Amino acid sequence: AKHAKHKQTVVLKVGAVPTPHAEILNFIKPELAKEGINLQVVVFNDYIQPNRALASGQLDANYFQHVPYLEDYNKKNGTHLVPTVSVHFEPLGLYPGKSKSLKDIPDGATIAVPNDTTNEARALLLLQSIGLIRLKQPANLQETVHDIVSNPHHIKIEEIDAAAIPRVKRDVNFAVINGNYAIQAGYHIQDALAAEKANSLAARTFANVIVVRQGDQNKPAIVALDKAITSPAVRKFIESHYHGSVVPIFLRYDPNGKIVGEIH
Amino acid sequence: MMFAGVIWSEIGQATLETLYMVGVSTLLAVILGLPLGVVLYLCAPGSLLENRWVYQAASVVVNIVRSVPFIILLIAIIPLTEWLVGTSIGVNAAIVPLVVGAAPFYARIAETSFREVDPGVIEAAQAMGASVWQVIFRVLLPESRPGLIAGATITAVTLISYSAMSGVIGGGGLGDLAVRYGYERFETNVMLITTAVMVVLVQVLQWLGDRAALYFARRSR
Amino acid sequence: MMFAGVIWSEIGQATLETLYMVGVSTLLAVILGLPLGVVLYLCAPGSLLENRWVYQAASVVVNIVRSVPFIILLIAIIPLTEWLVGTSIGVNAAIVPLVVGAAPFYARIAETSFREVDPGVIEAAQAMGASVWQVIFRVLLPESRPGLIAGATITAVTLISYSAMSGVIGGGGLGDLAVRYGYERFETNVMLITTAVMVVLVQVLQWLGDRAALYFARRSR
Amino acid sequence: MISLQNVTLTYRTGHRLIPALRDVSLEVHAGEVFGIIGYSGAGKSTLLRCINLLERPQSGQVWVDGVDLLSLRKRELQKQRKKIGMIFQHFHLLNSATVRDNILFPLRLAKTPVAEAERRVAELLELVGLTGYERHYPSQLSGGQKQRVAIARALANFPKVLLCDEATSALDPETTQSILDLLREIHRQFGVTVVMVTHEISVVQRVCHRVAVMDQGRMVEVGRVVDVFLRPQAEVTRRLLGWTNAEGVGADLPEQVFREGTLVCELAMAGEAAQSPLLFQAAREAGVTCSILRGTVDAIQDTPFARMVVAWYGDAKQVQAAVRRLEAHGAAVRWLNKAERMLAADEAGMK
Amino acid sequence: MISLQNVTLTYRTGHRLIPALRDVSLEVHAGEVFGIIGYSGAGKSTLLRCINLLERPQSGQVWVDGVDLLSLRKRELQKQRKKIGMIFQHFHLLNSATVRDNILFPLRLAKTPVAEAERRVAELLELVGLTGYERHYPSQLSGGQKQRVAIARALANFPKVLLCDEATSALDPETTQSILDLLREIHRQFGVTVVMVTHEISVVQRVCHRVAVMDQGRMVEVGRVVDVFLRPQAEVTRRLLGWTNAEGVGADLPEQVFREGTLVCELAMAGEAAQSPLLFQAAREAGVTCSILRGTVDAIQDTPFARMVVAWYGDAKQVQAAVRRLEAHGAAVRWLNKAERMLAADEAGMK
Ligand SMILES: Nc1ncnc2c1ncn2[C@@H]1O[C@H](COP(=O)(O)OP(=O)(O)OP(=O)(O)O)[C@@H](O)[C@H]1O
Ligand SMILES: Nc1ncnc2c1ncn2[C@@H]1O[C@H](COP(=O)(O)OP(=O)(O)OP(=O)(O)O)[C@@H](O)[C@H]1O
Ligand SMILES: [Mg+2]
Ligand SMILES: [Mg+2]
Repeated sequence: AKHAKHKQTVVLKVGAVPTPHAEILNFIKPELAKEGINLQVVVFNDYIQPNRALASGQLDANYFQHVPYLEDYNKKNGTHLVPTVSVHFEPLGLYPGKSKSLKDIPDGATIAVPNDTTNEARALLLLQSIGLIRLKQPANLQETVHDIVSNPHHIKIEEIDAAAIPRVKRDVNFAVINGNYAIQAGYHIQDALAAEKANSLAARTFANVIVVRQGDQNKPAIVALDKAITSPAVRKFIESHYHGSVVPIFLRYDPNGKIVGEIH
Repeated sequence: MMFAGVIWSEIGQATLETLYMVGVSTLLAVILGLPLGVVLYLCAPGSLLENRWVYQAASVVVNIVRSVPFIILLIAIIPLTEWLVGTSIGVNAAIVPLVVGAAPFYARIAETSFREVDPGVIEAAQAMGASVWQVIFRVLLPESRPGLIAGATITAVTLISYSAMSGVIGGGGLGDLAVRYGYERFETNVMLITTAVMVVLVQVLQWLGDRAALYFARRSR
Repeated sequence: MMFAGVIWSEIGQATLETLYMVGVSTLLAVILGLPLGVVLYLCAPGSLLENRWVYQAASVVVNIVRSVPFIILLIAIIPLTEWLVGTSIGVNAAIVPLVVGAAPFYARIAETSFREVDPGVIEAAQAMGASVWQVIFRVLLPESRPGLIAGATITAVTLISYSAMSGVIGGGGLGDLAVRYGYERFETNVMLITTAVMVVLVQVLQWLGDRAALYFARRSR
Repeated sequence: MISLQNVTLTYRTGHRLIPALRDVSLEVHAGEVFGIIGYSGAGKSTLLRCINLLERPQSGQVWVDGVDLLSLRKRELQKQRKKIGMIFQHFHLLNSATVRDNILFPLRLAKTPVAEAERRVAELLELVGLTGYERHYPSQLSGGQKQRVAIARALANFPKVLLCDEATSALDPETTQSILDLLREIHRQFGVTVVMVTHEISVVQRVCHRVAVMDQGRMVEVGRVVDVFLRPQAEVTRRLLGWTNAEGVGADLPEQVFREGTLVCELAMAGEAAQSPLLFQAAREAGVTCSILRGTVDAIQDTPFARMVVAWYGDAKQVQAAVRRLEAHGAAVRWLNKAERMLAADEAGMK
Repeated sequence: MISLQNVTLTYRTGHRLIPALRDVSLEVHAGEVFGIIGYSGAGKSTLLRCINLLERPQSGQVWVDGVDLLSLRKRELQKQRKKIGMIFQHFHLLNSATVRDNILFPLRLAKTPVAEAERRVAELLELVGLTGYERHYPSQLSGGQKQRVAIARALANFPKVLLCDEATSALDPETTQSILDLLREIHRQFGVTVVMVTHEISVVQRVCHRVAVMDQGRMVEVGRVVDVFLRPQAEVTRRLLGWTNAEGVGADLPEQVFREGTLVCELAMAGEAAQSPLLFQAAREAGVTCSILRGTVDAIQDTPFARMVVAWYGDAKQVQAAVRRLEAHGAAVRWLNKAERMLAADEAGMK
């Protein structure tokens, strides 16, 4: 009753995976609190549940995925989740393992790639971009090892859990590692033999977005969230904190998932 | 070390969550698994209520649940979870798949314990005109108590490590913390601390279970 | 359905991988777990070789391994895995953590079975001058055979569902296939097929285990 | 009360068939104490277990208290079984329950009111001499104490039929006696029908009205105890009862008794003849002397009963006369060793 | 051979202390067959289990074959135990092993060559009458068959010491006899020392040289069987042996015997006196008649031994004379009921 004169506090539940998403959300918590929004970060360890929970109304928004993944999810589950803004992009990198350089790649070399759908496809696209293999449908984000049409070095692809790759790196010739796992394992994007470029098409395609239920885009709390998470302070936080393994990229989307502009 | 303060409180929180999850789900797993174990024992070929069909049915259900990877089970029973606890995320939602996964496991352990009960004693009860229910409650359960308690301990310990996977649906708990910090963030010290707490929990649990089993075994030998 | 052909061959491959992984790791888990179970039984308070320290040490080791979430165990013992099988990825590498995880589990189950052996029979062997080794090999193991077999079945079934997690380090197998296609790619039919195959595997395993346990139990009752 | 008709039961042990009961028929009257004796492995326990259908015979009929047990449905069988107490050869106590709870078990099954059940337990413990052992577990009891708990448990519900399988085998003579007194007392008070398997001949003598002898799954002899013990028909019965077999060996008798050409016979007498000094009177009158090598004078129920091995010293013909006199008084006589042939030769010589 | 000195053992059952052995000392000579009798719960099994240290006494010493067992280290104790065979009250067979494998067990422990072990098993099966049951499991045997397997197992290794706990309790008289013969045979051939706990008095009579009587954890009487049975010192012994207690009740005797004022006594005689018709001669010479109400004539080892309850008819003084004559021949006499007082009154009247 004492605080009755204050603006009513609104609870905003946002689902996220731990790194860097939850950390970035926690960073803007004080900012939103000033606007009377109590941001609750629900941490998931998984890429399916945050969407389920959002679609069923147990979350107000989530932040863990990129648009191609979201579209795939919507299509397969008949849901209507839409992106609002993008926040960051985590470039995949190709790191040396047993072999130190791409020049003397041995015949039948093993390369570890993440074993989840999109990361695997991205990894394969990265390998294609440096000319190691050729894929059936280069733009398809569901490519698997079965879609390799040309493999001159007889490369053996090992599908490993993304977080485990840094740990098994020394048992393979090369390893494709997600940005967040690379930095946590103590590698720098600068050590990578190849990486997705920060201003590339990949970056725009795989930027991680805030997702809400269709129709919620203009709710005041969501608008405030979007604004806070694309602020210059966040850009600085990301750049200083993640040393290039996480790159800020602030884009605005329409309900169809089309990019409608950049936020400065 | 900078966020050590945060982590300690998180560990406290996670410990409570684990205790809650494991406690409740062990209890429920035992409550559901015990009757299932009794059915498996009684309907097995050559047993009291020999019944091919019931035994096969129970056995198949138990085997289906037990053979499905836990993460798939977690997803597959989400409708059930939502119907039971009203949500598919959080600690309470995590309990449902833990129970569903552990109950058949406990049922098998209970079945094994029942098989060790001296058939002569069961026969003596039958000779006194005990009904099947009376045989169950007055002979089978009391006589296999040490085994059932040891089995519950095994189940609880298994659940502690299983509960790590409940992070998938935001269940939290120590295991989740260990996976998130230790596995995904490479924060070895957090992993060590959480694991240590889990080991202590397991140790205490095992100690209690051993004491209880021994208590009953001593008397009955 | 377009790539049905691919998938079927993949399922065949995965089935073989699962059989191999589970077969080898059950065997090794039993081979390692049995002596550990014997130690737990013999050194327990009030038992043949009562020894507080050995018992506590064995118990703590078992509890540590059992309380650590499997995925963390998988990572934590990578150095061991590399030392043993020369690599940390693939089917063979997956067997190591499966064994390390399952052996203590089996040890507890074996311990429980040993406790059910009639102490009178052990006493009779002692009265005949049997050494501790002879008591173990000639009394304890044969007398608890039905329980040990049932326990091995429980362990193998648990390993089938555990082996799903071996996908983390490229272990492959049915569980991994189910998780990757079924869970992550929403290919429900693939998930159903792989799960069905797993259920059939478990069913066959359980049937064999039951038969063996019953065979020995019948004789010894 | 109990009627078994043409009961057959064969165990299968994988590599062998074991006919434990072959076409056994048996009538036990209401209020009777019925003994079953026979060699180890003869099928006694199996027969007893058929009476309450713990073992279902492969053919034949089982009637108890006018009910055809084999035709009953499970629930009805349970009801019938509540009237049948059983003492098992291996006790089969609940290991996880105290002495008190073991005895309470059948009372709880019968839903006896708590206060009454407690009273009954105290009473039974008193009867079997285990007051003070209420809170012991079976593992903390001696062999005989376990058996007494089993006896108390079987008696708890005032059964109409009591099946005893070697119920006193682990007990010392005095405790056995007190248990038998107890059985007789119960029998008198409640008219319970008792079937007891035992290998202690003296137990049969003391409490049984009739006795059956089993051999290799068959019932070879049934009759009143006095009759069977006085004039056993089957060779098995004779061997089970006696100190002597047909050759007089195994009788533990000093060998010189036979070597010297002494006449040795086995005598069995019932009633007055057993106690009175008939034997010595007969000997005196015939002018011979005799010596009791082995023997017992006891009672079958309340009838005095004597069995002895007697060596005679004197002229063969006079010995014959003395023995005839005994036979006239109802004694059963069996010559041992070569005595029969010697006597026959003697008679032949006379002709 | 076996020497127990001041052995004390108390069980603790949580709420109670049970002194199973109180300061028990015992000497068993080499080659002796030694019996232990006593009431159920007296501590007989516990005592036996102390001899091979299955139960370690809380104080006292245990010597077997010149070795102080309590001082031995584990391995040495195991070696000593191989020389000690034991037959348990509850058999304790390996449930998972066949009859054959159960008997092979001690032979394997002793590393007996296979061929010899097989021969020995066949021999033992023959001895206990279980040929053909090699491949049966214990669950497929009758009670007596199990006991016989346990006996065969204990004998397999030609033990120097054999401990038997109610080794024949589940056996019919003939099988018991054949087992006892077997024991005696083994005893003669190999000079084995046997300690047997039993509640069958006749078993003690037939095979034991000496006997000890236990009561409530104490050893109340030890001596040669003839001596103890002829002149029992302790009240417990008398009750264990007899058909009669001090009052003559529980003797199962017809009550009118006492009411009529008949003089009744218990007589025990050993040696020639037991078999010869001494009793009747004495009666005849004193001019009274007598009747044997209960009695046995048997042998302790090879010494004839008789115990009987006799009723006398005739003048009290003449009865006294007859009895004195018997006493002169070594008979132990105990007057029952009021007979003693009556006789005393009679004598007082005479003075
Ligand atoms: N479960 C079983 N399986 C196979 N054979 C059995 C089984 N139970 C008993 N038998 C056999 O049946 C026969 C009769 O057994 P039963 O127990 O009736 O004998 P018993 O007369 O009670 O002997 P005892 O006096 O030794 O107890 C025996 O030869 C025994 O080996
Ligand atoms: N493990 C135990 N714990 C507690 N008390 C025990 C234990 N074993 C035996 N006793 C008690 O010790 C006493 C002696 O037991 P023991 O077995 O030596 O008797 P026993 O003379 O062999 O009797 P029985 O003739 O009935 O076999 C009994 O009163 C019994 O209750
Ligand atoms: Mg029997
Ligand atoms: Mg005893």
